[in-house]
Amino acid sequence: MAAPDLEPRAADPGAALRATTFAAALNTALSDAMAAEPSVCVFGEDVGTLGGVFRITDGLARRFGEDRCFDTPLAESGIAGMAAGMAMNGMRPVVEMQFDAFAYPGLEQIFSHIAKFGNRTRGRVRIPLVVRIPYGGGVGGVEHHCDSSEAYYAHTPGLKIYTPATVADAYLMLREAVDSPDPVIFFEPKKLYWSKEPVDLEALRRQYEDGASDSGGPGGSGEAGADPDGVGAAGRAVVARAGTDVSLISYGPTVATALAAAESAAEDGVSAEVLDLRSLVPFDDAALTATVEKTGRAIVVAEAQGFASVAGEIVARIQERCFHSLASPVRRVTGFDIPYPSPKLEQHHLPDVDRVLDALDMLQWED
Amino acid sequence: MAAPDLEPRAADPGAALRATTFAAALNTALSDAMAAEPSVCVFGEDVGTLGGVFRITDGLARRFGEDRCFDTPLAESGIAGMAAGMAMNGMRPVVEMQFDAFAYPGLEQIFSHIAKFGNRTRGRVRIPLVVRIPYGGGVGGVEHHCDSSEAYYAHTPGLKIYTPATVADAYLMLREAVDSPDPVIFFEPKKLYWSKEPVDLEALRRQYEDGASDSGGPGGSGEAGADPDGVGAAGRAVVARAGTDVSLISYGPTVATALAAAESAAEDGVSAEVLDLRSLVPFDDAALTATVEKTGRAIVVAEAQGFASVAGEIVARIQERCFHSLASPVRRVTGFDIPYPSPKLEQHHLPDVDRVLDALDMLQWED
Amino acid sequence: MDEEITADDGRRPAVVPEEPRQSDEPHEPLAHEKAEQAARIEQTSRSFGITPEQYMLPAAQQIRMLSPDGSLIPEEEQGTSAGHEYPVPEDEALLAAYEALVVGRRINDQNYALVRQGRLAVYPSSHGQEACQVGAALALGADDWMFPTYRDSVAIMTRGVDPVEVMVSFRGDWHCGFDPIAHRVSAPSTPLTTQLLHAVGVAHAAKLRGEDTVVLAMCGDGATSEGDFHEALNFAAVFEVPVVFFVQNNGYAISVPLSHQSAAPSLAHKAIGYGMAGEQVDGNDMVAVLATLRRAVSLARERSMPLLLEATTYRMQAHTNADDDTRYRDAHEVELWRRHDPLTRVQTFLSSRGVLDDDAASRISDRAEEVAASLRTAMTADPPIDPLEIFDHVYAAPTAQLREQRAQLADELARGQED
Amino acid sequence: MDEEITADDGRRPAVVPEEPRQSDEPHEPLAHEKAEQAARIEQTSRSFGITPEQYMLPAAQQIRMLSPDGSLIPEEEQGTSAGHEYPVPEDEALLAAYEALVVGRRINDQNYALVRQGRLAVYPSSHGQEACQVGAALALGADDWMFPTYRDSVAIMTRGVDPVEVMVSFRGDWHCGFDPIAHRVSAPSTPLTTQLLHAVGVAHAAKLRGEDTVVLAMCGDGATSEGDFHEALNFAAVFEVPVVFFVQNNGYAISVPLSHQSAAPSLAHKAIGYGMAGEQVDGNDMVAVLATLRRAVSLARERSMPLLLEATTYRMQAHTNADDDTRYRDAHEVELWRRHDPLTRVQTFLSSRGVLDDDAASRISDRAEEVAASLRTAMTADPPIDPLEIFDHVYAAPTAQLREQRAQLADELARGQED
Ligand SMILES: Cc1ncc(C[n+]2csc(CCOP(=O)(O)OP(=O)(O)O)c2C)c(N)n1
Ligand SMILES: Cc1ncc(C[n+]2csc(CCOP(=O)(O)OP(=O)(O)O)c2C)c(N)n1
Ligand SMILES: [Mg+2]
Ligand SMILES: [Mg+2]
Repeated sequence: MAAPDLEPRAADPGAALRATTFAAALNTALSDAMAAEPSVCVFGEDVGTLGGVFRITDGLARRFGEDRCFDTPLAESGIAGMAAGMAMNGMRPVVEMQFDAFAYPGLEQIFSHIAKFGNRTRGRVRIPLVVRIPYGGGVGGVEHHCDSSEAYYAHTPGLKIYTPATVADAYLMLREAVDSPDPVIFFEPKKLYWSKEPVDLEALRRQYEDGASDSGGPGGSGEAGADPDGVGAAGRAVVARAGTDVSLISYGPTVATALAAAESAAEDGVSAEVLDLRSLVPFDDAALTATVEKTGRAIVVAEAQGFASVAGEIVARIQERCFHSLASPVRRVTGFDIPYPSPKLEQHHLPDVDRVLDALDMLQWED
Repeated sequence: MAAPDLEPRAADPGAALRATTFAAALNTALSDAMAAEPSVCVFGEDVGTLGGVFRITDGLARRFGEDRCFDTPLAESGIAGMAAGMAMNGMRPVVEMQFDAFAYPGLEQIFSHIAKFGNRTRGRVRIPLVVRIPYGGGVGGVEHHCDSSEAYYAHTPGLKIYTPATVADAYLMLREAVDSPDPVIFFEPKKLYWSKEPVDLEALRRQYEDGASDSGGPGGSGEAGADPDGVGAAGRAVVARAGTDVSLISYGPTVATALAAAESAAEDGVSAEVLDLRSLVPFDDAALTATVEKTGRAIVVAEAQGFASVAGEIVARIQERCFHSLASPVRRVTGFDIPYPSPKLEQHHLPDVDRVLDALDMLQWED
Repeated sequence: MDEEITADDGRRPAVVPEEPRQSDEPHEPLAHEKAEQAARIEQTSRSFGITPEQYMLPAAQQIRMLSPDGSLIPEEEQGTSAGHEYPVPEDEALLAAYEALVVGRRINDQNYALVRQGRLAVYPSSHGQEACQVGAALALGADDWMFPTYRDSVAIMTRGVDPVEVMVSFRGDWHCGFDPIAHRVSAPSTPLTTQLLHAVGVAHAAKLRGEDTVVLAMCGDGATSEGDFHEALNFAAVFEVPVVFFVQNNGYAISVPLSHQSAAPSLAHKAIGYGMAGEQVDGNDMVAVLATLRRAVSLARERSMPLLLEATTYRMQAHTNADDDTRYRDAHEVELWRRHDPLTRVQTFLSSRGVLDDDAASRISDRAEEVAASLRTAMTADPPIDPLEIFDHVYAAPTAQLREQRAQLADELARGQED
Repeated sequence: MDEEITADDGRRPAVVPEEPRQSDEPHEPLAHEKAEQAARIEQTSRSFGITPEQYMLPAAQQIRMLSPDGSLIPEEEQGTSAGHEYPVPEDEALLAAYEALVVGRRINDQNYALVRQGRLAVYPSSHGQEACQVGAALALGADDWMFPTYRDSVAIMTRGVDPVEVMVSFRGDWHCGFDPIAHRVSAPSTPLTTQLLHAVGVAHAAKLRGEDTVVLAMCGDGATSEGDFHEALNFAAVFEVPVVFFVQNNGYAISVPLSHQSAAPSLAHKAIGYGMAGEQVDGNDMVAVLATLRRAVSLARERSMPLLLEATTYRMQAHTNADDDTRYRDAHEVELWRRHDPLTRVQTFLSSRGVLDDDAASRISDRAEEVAASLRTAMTADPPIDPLEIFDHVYAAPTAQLREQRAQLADELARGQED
């Protein structure tokens, strides 16, 4: 994946930049969070000895011991429910669901308790945990291994939904998620795990920890005092590429698609702005409105099936808030409304550059 | 609830019309379906001896015996999973989830199997079952008893989602759901259970059974040969009240709200058309487009929290398909993005006539 | 007792690795490594001179100390046996339990009345189950935790939470009323069985910090059918955490009788499938309930391991006020159970023993009346609820979206007031 | 044997209502009505002259008939006992099993090679577990059903499904390849344990129609931790349906060893918690596996009741090709298990018995080569897949939305071809 043109939270450009994978950034974020705060613990299926099937937790059990990073019996409701209990009693659990569809047995715990406990106790019992979910396709996975399930969680009040699209964000947003006083469902685009970008994790760590302590507590943004809403930096969308003619709105795995499409469009003289939402809940309406009001046209690009999806929500919000700026209907480029298809056919299902460009062509440029 | 002005599937007006509750219509539909087809069986928690906590299955165990209508152990994944297996082996199970939020333990079975089995077996194994879910609020229910969870299911390819808003539809749509070759999640607005309308169930039964046999099989609509899409009559939206100035789009419990708002608006000289969607999946785009193109303004009214909801999807579809007909942004009147609040506060959360009228006022009538 | 136990009922003792496994000296093939909990169980059963299976299976009959007429059952008929031994609690503890029982019954009846007066939206009564309620609260130490259900209000109050706070949610407010952290009592769970996993998590967190907190996790007979029951017991055994799973088997899950819920010899027989001990107790026998819960709590604490206790009891009233129990059980059955009322049984026992004299009895009944009266007064007042607060606790700090929505409602309310 | 059984190990027999309950003559209070399954168990155990607990708990040691070196173990050392009796299958059946074992091993190895050549996207091999695979298929009648997992390809093929069809999904196609109804084999389940509930449903539907279909429901050791395992076993016992739950305990769930999965004396000990019988068998002993599965299937069929069978086995290769098993187990452990290879054990036995002569051996190995060759050929061909079919089976008839989306893709494909 290409590094975004605009990365406001990138590390000090003077620092030595090494090619770093998304997976390494997540791993380092967990490791740093555990080092910084003894109540952070990591558990799930195969996350201990094996280091996770994607190796995101590699080395954590060795470094922090089996009390801090451990395998559980194979039961996702158990994982989510035990995490909720540990969070009630002073811990900050970070749990891994092995694949998107395998988180479903935990949905009752997530919807009925993790999302609601803070509210039903009038704020007296907060559930500061992170549920990490590798999601999406593009990795040749067989059935049940490639769902994009963010809409289920995004529709559930009480959860925060983060999904990073860059290596730096993989680090910074996971740190923020761990420090958040609210439960965060952290969606990791699995097709990005082995993508590399030149990133100095050490510098990011300093940046994050200075920022977090500046703002006097967990969830603090990098800029001291710059977070009156308490959303943290992770709660803000980022313009990944500036443009003037059309806004490509995306998150997670499709930010790269949007950037590539913008690149292509530029060759045809169309200047596309790419917005990386980063957080689906809370939602950065200000950033969304700003880009659409600037360009007057928008395409939402997301992998999940489109019906009743987050992409649908974004379209709805754009037309609710920017109606009079729109020169053309907002278009969606999403997965089809079918079960995720097999490795041999996934390329026909996933939004790709051509499909974004097709949508772009239909934006009534003649008007 | 007021009878809709326009009820195209109402029984022969000559027939004796008795005040019939929504609950009685559902009960009769189940009873008639069981009488018509021996493979139909009904099970769930408390549906046998007790007849269900809402009495929708009252008398079925007595009439059809404990093999056809029975209580299960208290386990919703078990209920959904066993139903899937029975459907694989020739039965047509109709299961009850006691309340909306208590269906969540069954979500894995519903998302990963019930929704997908037909597809993953290339159509060789269909799962013709119905999951009945009493949903929504307005009945003074305590926490976890009033969720509007339709978006979770509507976002899941492979499921059909029906939700009736009238007594006649309670009967007809449940009959169709039972006869559908696909799994149907059948959302029953629990605040309508005891609402009454003058309806002749006997006539509806004849209408349904004649139609079903006319069209040569289950899922047939009342009009022979009139269903080339195979969506059945239940798959079509209905204009519950005709109007010219604005379209109020709703389904299930909020159709009554929309109708009442239309009544109020009429007093102020605004002619509102009310569309009762009835089926969320499949979605009747033709009906949606027709009403919005006619009126040029639309408000979507639904109980569920708005973010990433079916209401959001409807707004998105309207702007995608009717952009140039719109005189004003489409507005949503939905529940807030909070856990369903308590009996004492639910009236502040639920969409009501005032809130619809407020939205109506904001539709830029001066333009 | 340190010798090797040979299973005297002809069954094998659990295979326990004697030493931590060495990578160059692998264990016997054709068997898989067993959990440490198995070693703990082996050691525990050995200390009682019985086999692990004998330890984990419930005793031959449920533990019962008071006969239905309130007399003390001879020790050899109490159902106890080696490894299943339950000392009768001291008089003082029993008197305290009796007092809580009387107050608990009074609260149940008061709430029943408040429901009928429309002061409470709903109340799932534990009338008939008060011995379990009281036992649950009194068996715990101050630092222990309790995870109750919707039916366990009396247990929560006995633990020291103000009855008025406990009733807040049943009155129709949007939150649980009391501070779970301060009382170490979780907000009662409505989604069945889910709370057992939270209990395991609380215990696990405590264990990781080196605290010896015991967690009592409560559920009903119906709730044992849910997948979360299985996952919670399994997690507790695998992580060796001191959770006492306390099942109040009142014979019904709403209308569904136990026979439709389980085919097991008893619910306590499920314990061995997780590698923990199970026991059955007469849940209408205050003495036996307290005795078994106390020992379960102390075994759990001392050995850091979970246990399962099934109390056989009966819900004398309908499931809630919304339920009509005549549809699924006959009056005669209810009548039979009335003869085994937990309150009269222990009352007879304590009176005959001279522990409960007239003075004590009237002091206790006065206290019950006081509690009921203050509950009545509080519930009759209708404290205003601020609708805008529904936005304030969804997140630690409201999101921009919620601030917008809050502003909308505030505006509506303001306009409403102008009307 | 019809006399009353007095539990000879000092435990009570299950309380069984002798007659259907009469509304005017309620059952003994302070106990709750037990399920009919309890009566069935009582009757069954009585017919073996043992107590229900003895019947439901696994035998003192796992059932094993062949020693690791392939010799027949003396009957009194096979682990069998009253009520846990397993006749050694006839030679003919064992020879057929051996043939299937050889073919199964060959298929496993062929698929391993195909994965390395990139012809298969993934293959979860059952190398080392083939005795379980073969036993599962051969114990069933033609009208019975099987519910396999992703690891049970060899069982599916042994049941008669064309290997090429079984490999369709692992090759990367979007559907399961074969017709589950025609073969009475469900599409293999990837979401763990979920299929056990489908198995119960299939059995229940058959039972309601009066058919005596037995359903074999398969899962791994890790899968027993999921809530659905609990719900499935409980439903099966409560509805008294003939489902044989067959757990292949290969010691690992990916990297997680059994000791992190369960603290129970054995997984078979879970059975009694549902009111069914549990048994443990040496899963690398083809003779014992077939013997125990056969009896489980016939008990299930005759008495319409579920059973749980745990086979102790070992997965010789990594979890899938994506897994690196050196991270969590040492080569020495794998080596030890290699000495207990199910194939060589039964081969030695059948040869020594004269059942397997050179002719038979070469016929069998020829057949295995044939199957492998045709699999290879089929997998080397790359049959075209029509992308548009992804819309066609989501519903019985595509919705208008899917027709729109199909048209979009068709248009893209058409334009792509024009390029
Ligand atoms: C997950 C879930 N499913 C269903 C319900 C609805 N429900 C509430 S109480 C109840 C019966 C519970 O029975 P039991 O566990 O025996 O407890 P009891 O009410 O008898 O104390 C049911 C089905 C629920 N609250 N949660
Ligand atoms: C519900 C669910 N959770 C997690 C997974 C991921 N997963 C696939 S196989 C596996 C291990 C299964 O172990 P076991 O049941 O012992 O079977 P084995 O693979 O050893 O045959 C896991 C965790 C899954 N498929 N389904
Ligand atoms: Mg109960
Ligand atoms: Mg395994």
